[in-house]
Amino acid sequence: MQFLQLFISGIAQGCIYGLIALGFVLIYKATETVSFAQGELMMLGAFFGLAAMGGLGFPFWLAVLSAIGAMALFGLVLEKVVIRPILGQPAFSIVMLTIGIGYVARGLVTMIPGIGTETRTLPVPYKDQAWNVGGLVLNVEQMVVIAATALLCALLYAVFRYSKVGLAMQAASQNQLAAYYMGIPVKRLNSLAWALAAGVAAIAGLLLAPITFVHANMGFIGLKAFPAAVVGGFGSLPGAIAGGLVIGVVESLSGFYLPEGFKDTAPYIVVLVMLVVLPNGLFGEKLRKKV
Amino acid sequence: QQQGVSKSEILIGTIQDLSGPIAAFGKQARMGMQLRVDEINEQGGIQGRRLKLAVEDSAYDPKKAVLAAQKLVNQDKVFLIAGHIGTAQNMAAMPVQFEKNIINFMPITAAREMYEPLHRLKYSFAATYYDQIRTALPKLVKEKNAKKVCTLYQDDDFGLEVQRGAEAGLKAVGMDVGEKTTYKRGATDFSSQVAKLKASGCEVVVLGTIIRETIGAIAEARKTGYNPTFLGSSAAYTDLIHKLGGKAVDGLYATMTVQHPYLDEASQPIRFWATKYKTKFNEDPTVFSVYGYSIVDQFARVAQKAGPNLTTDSFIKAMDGMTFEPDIFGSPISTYTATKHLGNELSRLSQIQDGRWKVVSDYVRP
Amino acid sequence: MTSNPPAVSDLPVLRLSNVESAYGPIKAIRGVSLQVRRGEIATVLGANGAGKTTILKTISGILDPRKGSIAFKGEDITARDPAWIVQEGLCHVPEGREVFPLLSVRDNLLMGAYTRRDRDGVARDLEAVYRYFPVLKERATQDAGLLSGGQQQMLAISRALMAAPHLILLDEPSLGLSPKLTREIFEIVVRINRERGTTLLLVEQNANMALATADYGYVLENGRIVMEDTCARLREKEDIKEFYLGVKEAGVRGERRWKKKKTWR
Amino acid sequence: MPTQTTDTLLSARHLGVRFGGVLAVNDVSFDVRRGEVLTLIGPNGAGKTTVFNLISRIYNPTTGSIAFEGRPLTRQPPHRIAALGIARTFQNIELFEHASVLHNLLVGRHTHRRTGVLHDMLFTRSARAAEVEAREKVERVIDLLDLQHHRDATVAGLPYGVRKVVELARALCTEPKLLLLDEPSSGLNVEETGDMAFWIQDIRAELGITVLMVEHDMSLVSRVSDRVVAMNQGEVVAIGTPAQVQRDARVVEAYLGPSEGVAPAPEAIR
Amino acid sequence: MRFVFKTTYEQDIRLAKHAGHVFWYGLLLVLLVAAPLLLPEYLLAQLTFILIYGIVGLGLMLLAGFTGLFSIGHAAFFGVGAYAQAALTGLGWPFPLALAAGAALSAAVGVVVGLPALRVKGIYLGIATLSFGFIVQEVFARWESVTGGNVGKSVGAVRMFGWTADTARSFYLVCLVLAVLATLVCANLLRSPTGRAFVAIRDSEISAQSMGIHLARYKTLSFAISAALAGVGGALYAHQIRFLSPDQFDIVQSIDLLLMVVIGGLGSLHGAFLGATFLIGLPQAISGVKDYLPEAVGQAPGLKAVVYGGVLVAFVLFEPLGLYGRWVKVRTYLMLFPFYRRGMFRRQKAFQKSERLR
Ligand SMILES: Nc1ncnc2c1ncn2[C@@H]1O[C@H](COP(=O)(O)OP(=O)(O)OP(=O)(O)O)[C@@H](O)[C@H]1O
Ligand SMILES: Nc1ncnc2c1ncn2[C@@H]1O[C@H](COP(=O)(O)OP(=O)(O)OP(=O)(O)O)[C@@H](O)[C@H]1O
Ligand SMILES: [Mg+2]
Ligand SMILES: [Mg+2]
Repeated sequence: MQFLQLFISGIAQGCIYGLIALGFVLIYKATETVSFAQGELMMLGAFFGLAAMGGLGFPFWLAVLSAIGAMALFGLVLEKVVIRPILGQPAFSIVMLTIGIGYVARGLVTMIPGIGTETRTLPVPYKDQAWNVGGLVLNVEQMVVIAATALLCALLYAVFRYSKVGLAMQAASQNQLAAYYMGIPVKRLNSLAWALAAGVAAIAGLLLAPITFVHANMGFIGLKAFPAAVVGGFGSLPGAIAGGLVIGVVESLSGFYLPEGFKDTAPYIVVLVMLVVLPNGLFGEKLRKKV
Repeated sequence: QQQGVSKSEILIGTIQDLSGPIAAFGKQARMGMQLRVDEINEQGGIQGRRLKLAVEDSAYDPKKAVLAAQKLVNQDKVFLIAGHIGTAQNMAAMPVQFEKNIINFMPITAAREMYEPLHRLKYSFAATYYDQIRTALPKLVKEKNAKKVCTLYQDDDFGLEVQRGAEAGLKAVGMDVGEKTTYKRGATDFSSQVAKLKASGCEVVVLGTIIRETIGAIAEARKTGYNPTFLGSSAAYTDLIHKLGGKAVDGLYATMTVQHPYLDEASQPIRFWATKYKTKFNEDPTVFSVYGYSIVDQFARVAQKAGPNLTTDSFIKAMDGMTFEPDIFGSPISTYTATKHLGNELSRLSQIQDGRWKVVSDYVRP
Repeated sequence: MTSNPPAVSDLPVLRLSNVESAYGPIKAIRGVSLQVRRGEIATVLGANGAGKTTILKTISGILDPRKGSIAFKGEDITARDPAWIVQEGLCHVPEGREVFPLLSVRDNLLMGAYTRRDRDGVARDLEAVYRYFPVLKERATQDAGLLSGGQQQMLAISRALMAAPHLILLDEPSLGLSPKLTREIFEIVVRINRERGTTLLLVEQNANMALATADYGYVLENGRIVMEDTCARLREKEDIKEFYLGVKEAGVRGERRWKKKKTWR
Repeated sequence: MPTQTTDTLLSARHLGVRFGGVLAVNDVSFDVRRGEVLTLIGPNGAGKTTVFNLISRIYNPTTGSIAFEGRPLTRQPPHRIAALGIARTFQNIELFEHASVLHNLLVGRHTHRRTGVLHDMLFTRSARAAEVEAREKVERVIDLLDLQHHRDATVAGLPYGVRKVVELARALCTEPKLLLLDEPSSGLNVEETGDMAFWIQDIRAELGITVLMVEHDMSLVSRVSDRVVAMNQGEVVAIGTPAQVQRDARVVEAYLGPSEGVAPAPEAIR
Repeated sequence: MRFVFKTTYEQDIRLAKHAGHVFWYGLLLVLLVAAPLLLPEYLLAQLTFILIYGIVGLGLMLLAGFTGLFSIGHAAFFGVGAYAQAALTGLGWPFPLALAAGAALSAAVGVVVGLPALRVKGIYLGIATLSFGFIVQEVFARWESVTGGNVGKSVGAVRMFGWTADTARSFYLVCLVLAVLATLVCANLLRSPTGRAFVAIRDSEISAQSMGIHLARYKTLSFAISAALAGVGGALYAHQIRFLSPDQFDIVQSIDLLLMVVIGGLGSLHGAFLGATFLIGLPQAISGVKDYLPEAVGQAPGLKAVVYGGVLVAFVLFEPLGLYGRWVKVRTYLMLFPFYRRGMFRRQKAFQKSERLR
């Protein structure tokens, strides 16, 4: 029973990691860069949701939709203003850029008087509810995260696997030059990818808000989602979820059964072990250059 | 020639976290200090000298704290540094100050290193987390008739102080800490910690937690149907706890040294003060505003007493032998002597009742 | 093959006037003017580093020219977005293959048809391409990055065919292909030109083949066009014979060889 | 043509490698004799490059073995191959893009380094001497291949043809016994191909380096090679002199195509 | 442009390529040696930090800029050096001995961290080093007998053979000597086969290997040298800051270090020191001007993060080659002066290519 309850908690927490990791993988698949700003986008999404509910008095669902919309728009603008100009530079430049964007986003939010340094809650309708199923406590907030994560993952998977646009995104990330030669609108797709990523981040932010609260530093949880994405295999969407679950469960179990200190390092130990045993993660493709 | 003191001005420095993880507190402390500085200047200053506050940002990073201290001490040439926030930050900055005979006045951290070992340039005002828990816990254990006490604390110097306080307090009544659990700063998931506490059947849980973690841990416990008595330190004594935590955190105890200045507080002077603060900064005051305010206030009183020839030595002379009577925020009497550089080691217990902090005990005498 | 030229209209599909391109401080082409008429196969000959690839890159918008202008079907396309230029009907088979290494061969081909909307047409062209290069059909599901060099070259050419463009720029299509396939490639080039009326601009080291296939030729040296004429006439010129077709007297060669030896000692 | 010795430098026996469903190389056996130029020909995808990759230990053979100077290669780690005396070029050019030509060639001297890291850090007298010597050797290769003009240029900006030569130069800098050239003339025009032919002959004659190459330009093949191995679909279909192989029906069928199989262009035969 | 007529190979090998180099670097060194006499104490302390971070930057530059391996866990090595120094000098070891031991220990840890680098690349390596950083930080917090755990640990002044560098000036000189030595070591490495092997690995692993470069050995070596330099920097840091706690060596520190070399200019040794100047100088510059800004901006929390991030974004957008790249352009402009042509440094369209296959 104890074990089961811990396991379920782990799954739920893992879905949170998986949800954030989805954002990483999405950007990676579409642009082959790693966005260190994903956590901050999530934070902004949560603040948008807060503004919509608190400031504009929208009902919950409308607030969610408008926050996602606003963030997608924000992603578009962000891409246009700072990422577009260096499109085509080595991926590492863009990684650095996202770190910079993260700093600026966090700093700017902190600068808003009366809001920036505060911690707030998002009044979701399902707050603080729990189901009791045969002695197990299922947290509604977490169940919503699980459902949303599964849905989102399936959706994104379909886009990348079957749609022409999804394929073209991957093509552009693998060889931008060739993509241009084929008439693939690389820039537009890039905008689309960032808009999508910002939208996904907004969803993550809104779903996480009841659990982590809304504050300028809430994006730091993204650091735990990196191991999740790596364990799953960085380019794989189902891998992101699987990796998240592994990390979540390991964390939960090691917190209970292992000595103090292991709970926080367990995910990182798992990553290191994983990289030694399966360097490409659970679902990552084995890549080899042919010469 | 004493640095930082001119004919017309006294320059004091402070180092706050203005862009790091506890920027919220740093900002409030700064505003509290500024409020008192402005008041003093309006009233004609200290011995005819205006007071000026130089603020540096440490971003809660010891390296930046050192650089900030170096700037304040060697470049801006402040008279002393007051209300510096953070334990590690203070530890890193103090050597820089002491080299130049600059006092570290009332840092905003309740660690024992702020006055121990005794140093002529170190002064601290607040009962340490260690003392708070050490004195409050036995009382609560007796009241609740608890058999088993556990701890959940943040895995850093702050959390450790709480944990050690709990150990010492329990030892005094012949008990041991039942289960020790920790988490890392910024953690959001407490399921395994709470599971552990629940499994061991603790009736009182001492929380070495700050804000979000306090709420997160209590909420997790309530959801899993585990309802022990929770006791936090003054770090958890902020209005954010009940604002964010809602119903779940009702019943939480916390030790505290100064009272939270609610805008609709029953006590008239506090209400007046809080309104003044809100008018000036357009933000609600918190205990950190009060800390900042009191620190500058106490500085001014000592400087006044030190007389027109203000130097580090004359300030220390005035300070060693100073007694501060209780102020409007209900702090206890605190005294300083040449061998006692901690104002007092007393704290009170508060409890969240109906979504707001209520003082539930007088100062607990150890 | 060239005995029966198709209906070449005098209207240029592509016209470069005085184009100058540079990589940083290095000027690669200086004032190149050329035109390709509708329905013809044009070719650019030149030594290594003469700037042939640079001309093609400038046309397809990969490189922005410093000076001059480029017009495609009467429209100015100078320094436009490369993707837009392709959508206008200009497709470029780049030097060095440039396949999408982690997509399957089939997906690579479909990406070639990205700009097209007619599903049936795409399916038909896919079959046609598979007929030209059966090995691509065999390997349809394999990652393109794992194909052999020559197979990747086939894929790169096929991908351009999938776009069904008005004008194809071919940069060294025979690179790394077996002699048999090299000839087949040129046959395909001619067929596409004759059957679909596609215009082609061809850059090729195998000058023999290029001059036999193309209608009109330009000779590029150090970034400048030094000669242009119909291919039939170019083939007769002494210089062309010596430097591009390899018909030369032994004496010149022998001398160089001796010089080489001396430097080595 | 210099006289050939018959002693075997490298021998491949029953080599086979499989990638998933693709049998890229299947039961391939051949010998490379010391001092000869041996050419692998075959249609695209025949497995020629894969044979090179097997020799340079980038792939592990599924079956069979390779011996170099009588020693089995299959147990050597990939980075030892160069030290044993085998250098190669790549079909798709693998240079150090962000370094100068000189720098690229100096890396080619790596197997001849005599100083350890500590000497390098302190740049001791011996490190300095080794460095001067390395540069002398490299300059000689630069002279041989006429690269003076590009000596300090960054590789990234060089035209395709020059890069091919730089790759050859880098391989020569390792002072190999066996040189593997993957399509040395692809991307070169007739004149440059001619130069390449002379270089290959020089390398063999003057430097005594054995050459194993893959090549599609039959005029070059006939001009420089002593023997030719023809492959198709991973298998060896013919071994012999260039003229013999070019007359082989299967080679004509699969590789040369009907019209050219009869005789190579006259000037290619010397 | 300056043309140097070369007559011997020696000229290619020398560190200073021409008389101008000798003059300018000589002048710089003279100024640095004279700095304790010229600068006020506060600026000297900053300069000391710059030298310390410069040493760490050199190491990271070697790893990231020249070998192409990105480490997001460098604070771990930095911390190992710092704690080793604290522990060993605490036991009474003389400074040079403790320093050497600390550097060796860091290098050993570097070798361990380098192990995953043999199998993984790119983002995977980044996450592996990041994970390692977290684990090492946890060790700092848990190994209380040596590190003092979360309570922290105090560090004394530099002491060796009866001499104590307990003033800011004397300690600055210690740092200067070590920084110069570290720079020379790195410059030497880069002009020798080892350095070339690093660059080869960065550009093409497969062909580096076929040139006889033992990938595993050189990657590990790069990690070890880089970690050792970080360890030396950490040791000096320990003396400079005099109080160590685990949270000084967290992910933020690691990212700061990485940003430092990027802003300085990846692939140049100058960049390490330019980046360090930037990292230390910027916060000071901000706090210098913030008092002149309107209250709502100047006193707002978060200002520093915004400026810091903004500058980083601006660098990536406008000067991807970092401070050193900018300096090269300025220098070229001056040297070419009236003949400088516009567009000479114009950024070309560039096209990203998958780095998964390398
Ligand atoms: N990326 C680059 N950076 C700098 N210079 C370049 C770059 N690409 C090409 N060049 C230079 O531009 C000139 C022309 O190159 P280009 O590739 O167009 O020649 P090419 O005629 O296609 O040669 P090849 O037959 O070898 O393909 C060459 O001198 C080359 O050095
Ligand atoms: N790593 C690999 N994974 C899967 N298939 C591979 C791999 N390497 C080679 N192949 C396959 O093996 C076959 C032989 O490839 P190889 O590169 O040896 O051909 P090649 O003879 O060099 O041809 P070309 O003349 O076109 O270069 C090809 O069909 C190729 O697709
Ligand atoms: Mg070209
Ligand atoms: Mg091949």
